[in-house]
Amino acid sequence: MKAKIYITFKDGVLDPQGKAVHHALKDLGYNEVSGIQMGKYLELTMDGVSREEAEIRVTEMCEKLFANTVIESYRFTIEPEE
Amino acid sequence: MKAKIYITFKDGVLDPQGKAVHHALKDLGYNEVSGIQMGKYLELTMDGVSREEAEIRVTEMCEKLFANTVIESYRFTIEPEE
Amino acid sequence: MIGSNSIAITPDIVRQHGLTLEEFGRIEDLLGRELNFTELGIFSVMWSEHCSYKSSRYYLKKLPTTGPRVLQGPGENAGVVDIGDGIAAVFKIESHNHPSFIEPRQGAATGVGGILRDIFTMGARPIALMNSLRFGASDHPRTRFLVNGVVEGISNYGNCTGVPTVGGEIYFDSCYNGNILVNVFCLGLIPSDKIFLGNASGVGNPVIYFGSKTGRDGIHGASMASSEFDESSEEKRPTVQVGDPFAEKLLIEACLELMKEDWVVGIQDMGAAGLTCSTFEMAGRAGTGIDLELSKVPMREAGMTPYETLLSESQERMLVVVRKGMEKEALALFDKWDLDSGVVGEVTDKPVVRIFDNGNPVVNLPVELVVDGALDLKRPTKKPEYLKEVDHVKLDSILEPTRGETILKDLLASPNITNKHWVYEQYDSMVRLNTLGLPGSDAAVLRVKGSKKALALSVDCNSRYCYLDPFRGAQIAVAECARNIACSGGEPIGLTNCLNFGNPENPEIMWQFEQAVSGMGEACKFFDIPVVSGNVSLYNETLGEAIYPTPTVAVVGLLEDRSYHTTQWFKEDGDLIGLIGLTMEEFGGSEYLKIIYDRVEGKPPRLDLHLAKSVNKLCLELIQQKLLTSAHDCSEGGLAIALAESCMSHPLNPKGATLGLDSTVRNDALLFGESQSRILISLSAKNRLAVEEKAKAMEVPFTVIGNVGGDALVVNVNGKEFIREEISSLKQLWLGALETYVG
Amino acid sequence: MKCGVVVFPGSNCDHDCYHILKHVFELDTEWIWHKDDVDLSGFDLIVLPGGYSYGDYLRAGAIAQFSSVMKKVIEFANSGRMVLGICNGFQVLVESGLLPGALIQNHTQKFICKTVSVRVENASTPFSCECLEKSVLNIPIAHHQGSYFIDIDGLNQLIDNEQIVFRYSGCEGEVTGLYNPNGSVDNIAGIVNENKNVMGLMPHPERCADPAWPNLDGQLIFKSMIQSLQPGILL
Ligand SMILES: Nc1ncnc2c1ncn2[C@@H]1O[C@H](COP(=O)(O)OP(=O)(O)O)[C@@H](O)[C@H]1O
Ligand SMILES: [Mg+2]
Repeated sequence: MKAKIYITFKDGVLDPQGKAVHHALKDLGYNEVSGIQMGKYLELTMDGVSREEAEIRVTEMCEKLFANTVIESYRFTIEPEE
Repeated sequence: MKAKIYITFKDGVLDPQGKAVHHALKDLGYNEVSGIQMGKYLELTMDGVSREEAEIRVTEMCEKLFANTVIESYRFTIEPEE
Repeated sequence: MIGSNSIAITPDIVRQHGLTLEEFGRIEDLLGRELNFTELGIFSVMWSEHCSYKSSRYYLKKLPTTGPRVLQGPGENAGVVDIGDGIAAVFKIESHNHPSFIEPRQGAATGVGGILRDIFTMGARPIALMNSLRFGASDHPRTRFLVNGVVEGISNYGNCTGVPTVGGEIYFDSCYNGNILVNVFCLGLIPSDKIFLGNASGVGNPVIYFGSKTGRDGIHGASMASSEFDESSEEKRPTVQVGDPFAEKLLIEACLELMKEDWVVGIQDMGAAGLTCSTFEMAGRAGTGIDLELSKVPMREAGMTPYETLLSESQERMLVVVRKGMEKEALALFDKWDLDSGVVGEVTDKPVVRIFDNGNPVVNLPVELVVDGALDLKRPTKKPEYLKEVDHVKLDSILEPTRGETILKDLLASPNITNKHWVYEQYDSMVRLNTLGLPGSDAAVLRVKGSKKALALSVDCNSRYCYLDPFRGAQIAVAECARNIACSGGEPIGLTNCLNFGNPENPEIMWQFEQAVSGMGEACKFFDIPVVSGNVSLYNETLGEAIYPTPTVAVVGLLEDRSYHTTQWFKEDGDLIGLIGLTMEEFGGSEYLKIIYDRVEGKPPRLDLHLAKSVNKLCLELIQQKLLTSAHDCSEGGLAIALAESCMSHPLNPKGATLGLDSTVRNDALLFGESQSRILISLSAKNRLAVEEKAKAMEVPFTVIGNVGGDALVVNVNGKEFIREEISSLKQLWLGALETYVG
Repeated sequence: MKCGVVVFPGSNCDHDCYHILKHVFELDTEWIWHKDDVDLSGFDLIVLPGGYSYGDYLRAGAIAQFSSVMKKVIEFANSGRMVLGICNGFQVLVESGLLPGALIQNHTQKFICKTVSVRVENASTPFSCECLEKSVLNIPIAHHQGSYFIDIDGLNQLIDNEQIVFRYSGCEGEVTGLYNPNGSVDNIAGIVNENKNVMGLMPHPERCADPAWPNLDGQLIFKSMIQSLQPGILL
């Protein structure tokens, strides 16, 4: 299975990186960009697990390790490997 | 328009963070994970541009700023905002 | 959305705001009318323990706060001490305990941000950071996560702002399992005639906001810091703020540039209780009022209520009052540094703060009631029951060892004694080219550019001693800090403290607090060290388990000449090793008892203040006369650990040593006991006589106990070999242990 | 000779570089503010200092490459004049393409601040001509993204053109993995461009060039630059 995980700051939490990058985009003339959020992206390859198992395991990993749930939220998709 | 951008290390570039996370996963007993890639994830909100324009602009931003193409590759999707 | 003024105020809501019904009644009586919801929020933060010091203020009056060098004592953002040559040192220590427990990385980072702002708010360029950290037992399941997060948070924030982290301490004990301590110290330099204060003076002067935008961050942070943890703290989580060290760096540079102008009237950072606190305090200090228009505040999020805007603890924000007519210049300067800003208000005559939202009045409160109205609580005190159990060492089960190697190695590899390079190598300790004494010796030493002077900094507290006897424990903290300064070649000129205790509503905790403050006050008076700033952090407990009382002190010392700077490591083969001070048969509260026998008991070591002072004086004078090649304080682990450290800690060439001790005290007390007021020195043999004479003249005990050389540490006691161990194997243990616990 | 120290928002070793150039070597030295559209033709040496330009957000050095001053610095470098990038300055140089490769996170995942040994691999560049070939210098490092990466072809080119100036080593000059603090390819600590007028290095020579400290190894790098720009002045 392949899990794709996206981690971003929760709504209302300051995203200092996003702020600085937005600033840079404006300086470069990309004024059409009105908002930006920066986050982390993870791709996991998992062997010998069903989709259901993978879902449970990935949720656990996100809670324990990948996301800092105090300030970040996560979502993920799980697909069989191509 | 909403652009979602994924930036990951190219093959052959050692991803130190991914490696460390993989290690941590093993320590926690997630042995089913056989591979991991860590990257960055950006969400841009863009105003007053068509999908085609957005595509051109986002490609530019990625080439110039978001990705260091010496070590990273990028891909993105563009969708109208919900 | 929190805090519409249409919400009715019920007793429950009052309590949720951390106010007692009594306090609430007093406010409404004095005000002569009902409070609205926004105003309740203001009292909630301003009368919280964190801002009002209502439990502690009475006791803090016992600390000596004046002296010929003191330019600014407690009460301002930081204390200021004159170091001569037209230069003053500005410093303070602060806690960020609760946020760091919830989110270690951001909690610690924003702690650094806060203390930096306290320093540059006064016009000083921050030149050094230190931190004092307390974590739970090294094998507690959360410790590794918390240590890594906290250290990374401090590292990232300090390094990014370009202020070196030059020292600190880190301890592990199960009493911190549910409540870690993160205390951060900052020191800055300032021309002694250009100190900026947080005063909103001059009726009609504009009040300007600058820095980052305001979002819904940390609303209620200050009241969170004032209540103990329980399971529901989980719910308070989103109130943790994310720090932006890059914004802080810009803020530092913008502020320092701003303060070169003669039209800056008063300035204050927005820390705990945000815009509310800075507005009321600035008016309070100047005896003026302020009219504030919230729609002018730069906002990160849409639709924030006045309540939210006023209580937000978004980071990296400042408030400044400038002379009328200079608004444009000020805003242009902030623009240059890419900071958000806006003229948000005006200084008024009547000592009242009036706050408007798009012209609609939302708050109208007398400054004094908000800032100074909370009554000092003289909380009851009671000597704790636990002391009866622990106040003596049951020596019968502790046999005098015949060899010392195993104990030495166990101690060297124990979490509290082992080398801390895993921590301090994550900090940029050198940036700005002032750090003469890097982490890894007793005190950090920084040169003062533009003079031949240098400053020495040390932070200390042995909380196990404080648990066993808070009065003596606090005295020892001051004495140890002063000794570290002396070993590095300096003389103490000022002190700041961070008083970390449990729930003050518990009389036993209040007793610890009273005792510790009294002990600290007495020691400071005796050593002549004024307390110029500080911080109180109460409610450090989880589910009724309080931490050990931890009155952390940081002492700033002055080296009249930077060439006095002395390090702890042995330097030359053939040098003599000497011990200043007296060793007694004492085990109480020692690392030896804890590590080898897992016991926390006994009285902490005796402290004779008079002797402590003369030991420091002797050491300093010997250093100034260039008679010493090294000096190292004996602290946790006693003489053996001090010896091993002096052997191992040379950055390039570790040295061996051979000691011959004659003594009547038990050999474990002699080598691992923690008798106070001892300094281990090394000197060239040709200086022996001079040193001995000087010690005699000053009536300070001094003995030559061995010499430097070889590849091993060899200790003979009364003619019998007690320790023989290769330095290289000791060093390997000592350098590697911390990583095995937390890496 | 005239030196310029660039100040990006977030630079923090700018003062240190300025101090060494101006007060230790008594060179004519000026600040260059990143927003200024300044004429660099009067300068002989431009230093991009260490620090966290633009917070190092996104990637260290990524945003700085677009500041107005960098356009000028790129022209300056392309005209053959000397540019030195230290730490964050090195990151800016690789991001802006003046030097090959990239700098990624240390393999330890942690910021590292300590003094390390580096071996002089090429003592014939204008930045190293005062050093002895294969001698060892002790210089502090202080970085989080200092692991130098380049692909194998790129590495071979660096080697063939003698562009590697410093490698991390033991104190006897042993270049092995044991002495690689951050995971850099081939222990690379500092490189020059093909033309040898632009150098980037992760160690901070300005941190060991002030006589207030016993270690003055960093002075050799400053002396080399001075020697190449103004032969004879140091005699
Ligand atoms: N948290 C920390 N941050 C920075 N430096 C630290 C930290 N903990 C310890 N150090 C440094 O490690 C050295 C040894 O510390 P410590 O064992 O507490 O010494 P001492 O017993 O002399 O007080 C000191 O130079 C100190 O500054
Ligand atoms: Mg000490």
